Amino acid sequence: MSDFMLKVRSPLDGIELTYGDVAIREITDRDIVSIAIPLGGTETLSKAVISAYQTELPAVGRCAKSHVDNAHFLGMAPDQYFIVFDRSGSESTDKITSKLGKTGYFTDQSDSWVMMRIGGPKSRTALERICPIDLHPTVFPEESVTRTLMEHLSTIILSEGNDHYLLLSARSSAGSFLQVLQKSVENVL
Amino acid sequence: MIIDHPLLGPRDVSEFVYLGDASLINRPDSQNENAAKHFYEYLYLRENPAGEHRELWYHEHGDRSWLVVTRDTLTHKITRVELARDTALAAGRNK
Amino acid sequence: MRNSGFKILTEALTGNKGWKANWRQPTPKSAYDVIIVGAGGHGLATAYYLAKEFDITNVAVLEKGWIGSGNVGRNTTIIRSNYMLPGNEPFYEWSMKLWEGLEQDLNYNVMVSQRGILNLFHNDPQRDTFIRRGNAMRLAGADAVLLDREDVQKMCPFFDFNSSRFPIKGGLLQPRGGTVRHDAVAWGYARKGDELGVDILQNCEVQSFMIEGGVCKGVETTKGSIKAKKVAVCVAGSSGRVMAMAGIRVPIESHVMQAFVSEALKPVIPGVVTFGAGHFYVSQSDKGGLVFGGDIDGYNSYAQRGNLPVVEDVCEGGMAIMPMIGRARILRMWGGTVDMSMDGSPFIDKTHIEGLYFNGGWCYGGFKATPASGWCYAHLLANEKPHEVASEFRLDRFSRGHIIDEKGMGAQPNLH
Amino acid sequence: MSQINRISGGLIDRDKTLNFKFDGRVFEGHPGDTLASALLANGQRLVGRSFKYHRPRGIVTAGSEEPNALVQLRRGAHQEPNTRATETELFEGLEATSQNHRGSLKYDLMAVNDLLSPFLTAGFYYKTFMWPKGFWEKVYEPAIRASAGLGRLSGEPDPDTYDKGFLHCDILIIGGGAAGLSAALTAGRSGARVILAEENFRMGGRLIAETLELGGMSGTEWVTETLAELTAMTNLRFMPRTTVYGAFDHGIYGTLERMTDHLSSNEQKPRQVLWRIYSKRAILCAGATERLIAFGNNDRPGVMLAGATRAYVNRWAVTPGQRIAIFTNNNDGWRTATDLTEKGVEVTAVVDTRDGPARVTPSGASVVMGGRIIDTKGRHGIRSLTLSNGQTIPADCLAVSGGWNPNVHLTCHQGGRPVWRDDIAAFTPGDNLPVGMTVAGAANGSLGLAGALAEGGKAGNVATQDIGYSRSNYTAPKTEEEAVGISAFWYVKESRQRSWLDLQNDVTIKDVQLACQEGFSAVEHMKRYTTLGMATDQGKMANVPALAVLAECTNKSIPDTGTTVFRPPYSPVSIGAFAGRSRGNDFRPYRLTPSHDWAVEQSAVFVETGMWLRARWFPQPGETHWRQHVDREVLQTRKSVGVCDVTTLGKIDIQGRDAPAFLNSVYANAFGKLAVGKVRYGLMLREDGIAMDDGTTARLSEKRFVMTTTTANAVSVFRHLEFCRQCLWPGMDVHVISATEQFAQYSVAGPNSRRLLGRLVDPEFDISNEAFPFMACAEITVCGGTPARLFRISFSGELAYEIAVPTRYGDALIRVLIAAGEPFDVVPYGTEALSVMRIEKGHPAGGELNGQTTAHDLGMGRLLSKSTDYIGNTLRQRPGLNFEDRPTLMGFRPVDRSTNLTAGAHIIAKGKEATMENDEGWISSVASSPTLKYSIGLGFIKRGSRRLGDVIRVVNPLKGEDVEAEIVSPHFFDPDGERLRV
Repeated sequence: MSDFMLKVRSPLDGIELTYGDVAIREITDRDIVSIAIPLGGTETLSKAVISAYQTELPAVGRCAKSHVDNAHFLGMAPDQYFIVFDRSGSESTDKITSKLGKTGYFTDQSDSWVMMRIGGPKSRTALERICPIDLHPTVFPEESVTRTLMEHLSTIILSEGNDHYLLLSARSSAGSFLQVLQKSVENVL
Repeated sequence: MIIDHPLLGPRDVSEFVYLGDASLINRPDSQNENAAKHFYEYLYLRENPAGEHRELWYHEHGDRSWLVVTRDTLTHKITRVELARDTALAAGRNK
Repeated sequence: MRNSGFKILTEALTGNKGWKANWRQPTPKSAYDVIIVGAGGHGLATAYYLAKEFDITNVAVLEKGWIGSGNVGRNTTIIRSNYMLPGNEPFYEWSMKLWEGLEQDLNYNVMVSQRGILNLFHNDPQRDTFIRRGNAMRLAGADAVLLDREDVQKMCPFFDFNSSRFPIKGGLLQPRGGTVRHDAVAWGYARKGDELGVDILQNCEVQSFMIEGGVCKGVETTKGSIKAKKVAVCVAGSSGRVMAMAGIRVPIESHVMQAFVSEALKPVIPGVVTFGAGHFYVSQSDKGGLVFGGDIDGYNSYAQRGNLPVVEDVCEGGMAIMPMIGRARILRMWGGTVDMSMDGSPFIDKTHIEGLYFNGGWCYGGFKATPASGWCYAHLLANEKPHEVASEFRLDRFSRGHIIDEKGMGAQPNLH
Repeated sequence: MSQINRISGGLIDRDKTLNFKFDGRVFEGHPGDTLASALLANGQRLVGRSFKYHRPRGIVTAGSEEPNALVQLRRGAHQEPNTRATETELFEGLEATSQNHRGSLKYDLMAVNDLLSPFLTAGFYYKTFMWPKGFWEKVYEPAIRASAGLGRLSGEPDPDTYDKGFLHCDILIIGGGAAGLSAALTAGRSGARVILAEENFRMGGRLIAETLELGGMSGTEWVTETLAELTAMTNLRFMPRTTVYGAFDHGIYGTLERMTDHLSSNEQKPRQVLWRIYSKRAILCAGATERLIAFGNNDRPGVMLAGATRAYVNRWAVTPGQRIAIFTNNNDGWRTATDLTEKGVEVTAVVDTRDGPARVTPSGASVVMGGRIIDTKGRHGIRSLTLSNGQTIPADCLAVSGGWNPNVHLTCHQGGRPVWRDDIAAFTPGDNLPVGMTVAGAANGSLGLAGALAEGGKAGNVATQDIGYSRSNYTAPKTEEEAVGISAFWYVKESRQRSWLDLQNDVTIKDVQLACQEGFSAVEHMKRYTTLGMATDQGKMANVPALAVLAECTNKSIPDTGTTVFRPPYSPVSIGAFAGRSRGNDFRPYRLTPSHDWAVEQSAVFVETGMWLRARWFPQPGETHWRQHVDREVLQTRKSVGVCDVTTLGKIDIQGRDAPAFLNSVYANAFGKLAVGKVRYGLMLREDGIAMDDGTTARLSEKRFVMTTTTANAVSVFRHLEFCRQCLWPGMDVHVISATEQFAQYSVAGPNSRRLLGRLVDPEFDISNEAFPFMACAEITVCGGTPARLFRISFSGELAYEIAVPTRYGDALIRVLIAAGEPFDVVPYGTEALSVMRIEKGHPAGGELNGQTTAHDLGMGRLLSKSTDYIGNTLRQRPGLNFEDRPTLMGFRPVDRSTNLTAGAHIIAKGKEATMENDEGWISSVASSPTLKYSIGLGFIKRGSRRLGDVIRVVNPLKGEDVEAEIVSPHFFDPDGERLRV
């Protein structure tokens, strides 16, 4: 047995910030796995997802929720989904393999991103300063998801409804991304 | 500019990276006896019309799709946007 | 009519009534020895050198609009010869030498202002590339000086040396680089060419080439057909369109390049400065405007206008190195069509059609090349062989693999 | 006395007084004032000097077209040059100074230029300053430069912040005057998402500057009532102090909102916000700009636009003078007379260029129909006017109305060309408008109020219906329509004095005529030769009259002479706003490695590599020079073991049935037969045959590989792979996804690296040389079950590994590696030591893979796959990439081992002159090798491989270096790779 232990660190050490009625919080208890569809394997994967998660795979740009592991399937690209789910003891891809078998190509993305939630009445006004996507609820309703560019950072944004958004940005630039978010909120308060 | 992504709707051009003439999809057969000439023309003599142009854009800060965009180089008006993969398959590039 | 201080004095005292038109407005002859298509800087320079250096004066320069209405009329006026590759550097250095004598040569003050061009570097690999380039310049007889951070600080104390994301480590300075009053270049060449007998035909658009049996015998224009022994195309920005009329595809894409000028400010910037960790270069005009630009927009376009992402990117670069310009305002922005070649280098060459010649592909660096381009094109037209400093600017270089790619970007025009 | 010109009424808050300074003098004004209105209220007529002749100048307009009243606003680092007093909202403590004079504003030494004006005609500088050669740069130009420019930058970093933003709407309405408000009513009532942007701080446009009645209300009352309805709409966003400066492709409008410019202090909030507004439709209601008539000395302080005069009187309760004369070629001048008289201001004369009866006769005023003003008197402000009939009229202000130019600027931004309308003597929007744009009101040439109200309302309805909303009810309020009645009149021919067209750049009628005489008769030539229209006002007032003068010179009509098109921005926009937050440390994001915090704790010195910050070296106490850090790190690694964070290398997860075939096609060397559990070096070419990138690719399972790329090319290689996958071989079952951020990856190098790792790797994994040889890879666990990947690869030339763990363990792993390495005196090493070791081993990196070199140039010709097609295989065979003389990669070492080589130096044969003809190559990378104890270099030299042992010169003219060096193998250290395999 090794004499050494490896401790886990999240990108922003689980930061939580509140500005008036806008709150920013790092989410640290969710895993992300990319699922790529093997050529010609859409149906097989789709069936596996329905049987394991009781949900249909979403269209690109949409999110489908499952009560199993509190999983969210994000339609990222024509042949790719992200599944975001509650972290458990086992390795993330093992967990997905245990559910979906070999119906997709799985890649762990849990450590590739910093995951932030921004919420509160002025959160959309704050995001207006950095997000080129129209976040108006008629255009980007709850469970819409997409990747875009915010202040030079490629960022995935998911509408959780009611002025709440989940943001995923590259882990290595998590500090810069946090500053971007903070500045946006400060500038509109 | 705004590119109306076939799956994601209108998106700002700053999310995309430009490559150029969509005929870059039509990579020549290297086994052809005139391969050198074909590759030269393929890579260097690209379409450059003053008018409608079919061109490749990559949605780098989006869904990572390569798109074939039909755009007028005089007015920048975009009339068609397709997934390049579909275009390539339609052109018979399935291996 | 010679320009001189005395002439100005006498004219001033007599109500400035004696100034004459700088060029005639001739009607086209039916035939010329040489027709140059395009009265931009390069075309007018070609005509001038044909007449002056090669005694070919039966020359017409055809222009679809007004002279100098192309890229010589909208650029950031920079001259420099800070190239690296043997195919380029001697050519641009020779151009620099021609600039240095141009005012006396033309009897016209085009305001060649050699206040220096400083390329900043921000890391060691960049420095090493600049050293390679600076040494290539020195080997070719040009001037180049490597500056360290302290040298740069003395020269431009207003740079952001403290909080910048990519700290300035030094720069490569070409003291002889600088700026030239761009419009005046077209006017000076036109005036002198006209004096030597060249016909400048404005509002005369070429509609087709007369090509018979593989030989080009003239052009059809909006002012009728005009014959010529040689037709020399020189229409950077429209190269693809014009050469298509001759059935020739050229390895060029047309892109939009934006440039910007600020409101007039008291002098602050010593020469030309370029940022090495983003897209920004700037100089200050004699009127006080900051003249600056950056990268091309990056997509094929003939629309002569750009879009916001590049505007913002350029200004970000500006603020990154000189945050004092934040409160200066952009007065005007414009976009010109530039010929982007497949390796970032130009062409001065014959075509496979006898009697038809091509000059183009200058990317966004054509202005500084104007004198040498004119001279070398005239040389090619007069002698049927390339001038030694322009011998690599061949149309067939890609099929032969003799690429002149200063930046190492490959066959992707928007990256040069 | 304070505010001597303040009169009754107006939209100012008299209950509050604001103090401000102009040129050091203290003045008072009120909220609602602009700097211009407050200066006028205090009787300050002289406010600046012109550009060329340094003529005294006063306020001419009441808006963004102002050419004269440009001031330096605020102080110190906050100072803002060329700020229009007419747009500057007054705030408590405002400080402004006048510009462009030497000595005081009143006694400007540079005014001598005015006396020299016969010599300083249009384009004079092109004709002189050429003798003697060399004097231009040393004498003339510096003198000219010294007097260039108007305002002054502080020279200090702009202390304010800026922000950007993105707004989306169905309909963008540009301009909040009569037309814009009407459009907002119909568009807003339909339920569409509407943005109403108004340049001024107060909505209403001319409605609040005139005394017109509509619907039985005053203009101001109607505006108030309308705003009440509009502000109640949740679907409408109001944006005062917001200039739409440009119309860009596909309905995108560049917009600047001034957030805190009108406040004494911005309280750390952004000064301005640059919005990108995405609209489905846009309605341009930008109004019109009045223009002057040119006549002798028409540039003196006190000469003002008639419409501006009314605005000052009606909106700001300020009279620009005590005795005002009027000069007009249309009915607007008469309206000015009426408004002034009603406010009790003395009107001394109304001079109308038209014949016919006087419309009204203000008491005590001379009315001259068919009249011409030929001159004005008064050095620092007019005192009187002289008419062509010899009459002299006393006046301290002259209100001039030369007709109105519709503000068509934005209609031109995408190639639209305005068309001439004789009836209003002005250009109006042509076709080819930006997609989705319509124009209403004065901007459309409908100069009357009724037209503006009706067109605006209609435009709102049309736009909403266009995009699927229903029409809303709207009846334009009734108003008294009055025709403009303009009779084009551009300049007074009888004037013998200079008559100004472009006030700021000092372009006169004579300059335009001279340009024409000299052959510059094309509009663009004239403008460029005279500089007309190139000042900060962009010729908003000057362009059309100049065109009229030019038309006369060339005997053409105005439309035949040309038109005047506008480019963005509509009015100047600060560079800071365009940059937004991207400046200083925020210019670009920082990417930090997993060991960053730990490295900071070790006092590491960092270096920017792309967006990344990487540890360059780790200084130790007692070391004074970076070479000491680097030498120690290299020697200790080679002696025992070193650790380096290599996370920044791109990592791409490649999966699929066709992954091997895919790799075979994107790499120039064969990959199809790479065994599971093995790693191979890969060289990738561009299609043109030039080396693109290199790295190692490991096969983790039958269908899964992990590719590494260089740090610099991680993004472009990934894009390239996606291109290959989607566009070239869409039938392949292969997927790529970036895993760069997923793993923290450390190189553990040196003879003791295995022993170090042995303390971490869980015992069930055998990493002995036999079980895990050079170029092996495996998925393992470390430290009691943490998943990891282990690769036995080496960049340093030592027995070495790269170990990768999910990034969440990255911080912990570096600490563990250092702790576990303690018995071996492990050393962390930075990028510099990494680079030294790779040069000692002759591995190519950025200096060699520079986009100009081929596999052959890099000495990797033998690596190329022979059997398969791959990217670059055809075009790499072109003769120009294979001729004998091409420089190839070799090693170099100085003959005199105590001398140093310099990267970037060139190679010249001994005895030859250092010229470009004799140039044989260059040095691409150098290192001071602590292992070999002398300077070594990699470089490219013609026929390199056949010149082993030759001595050449490495010259560096930039530094005056000329060093003899020997050509050697690039593999300086352990050329047979024995240390890798132990």
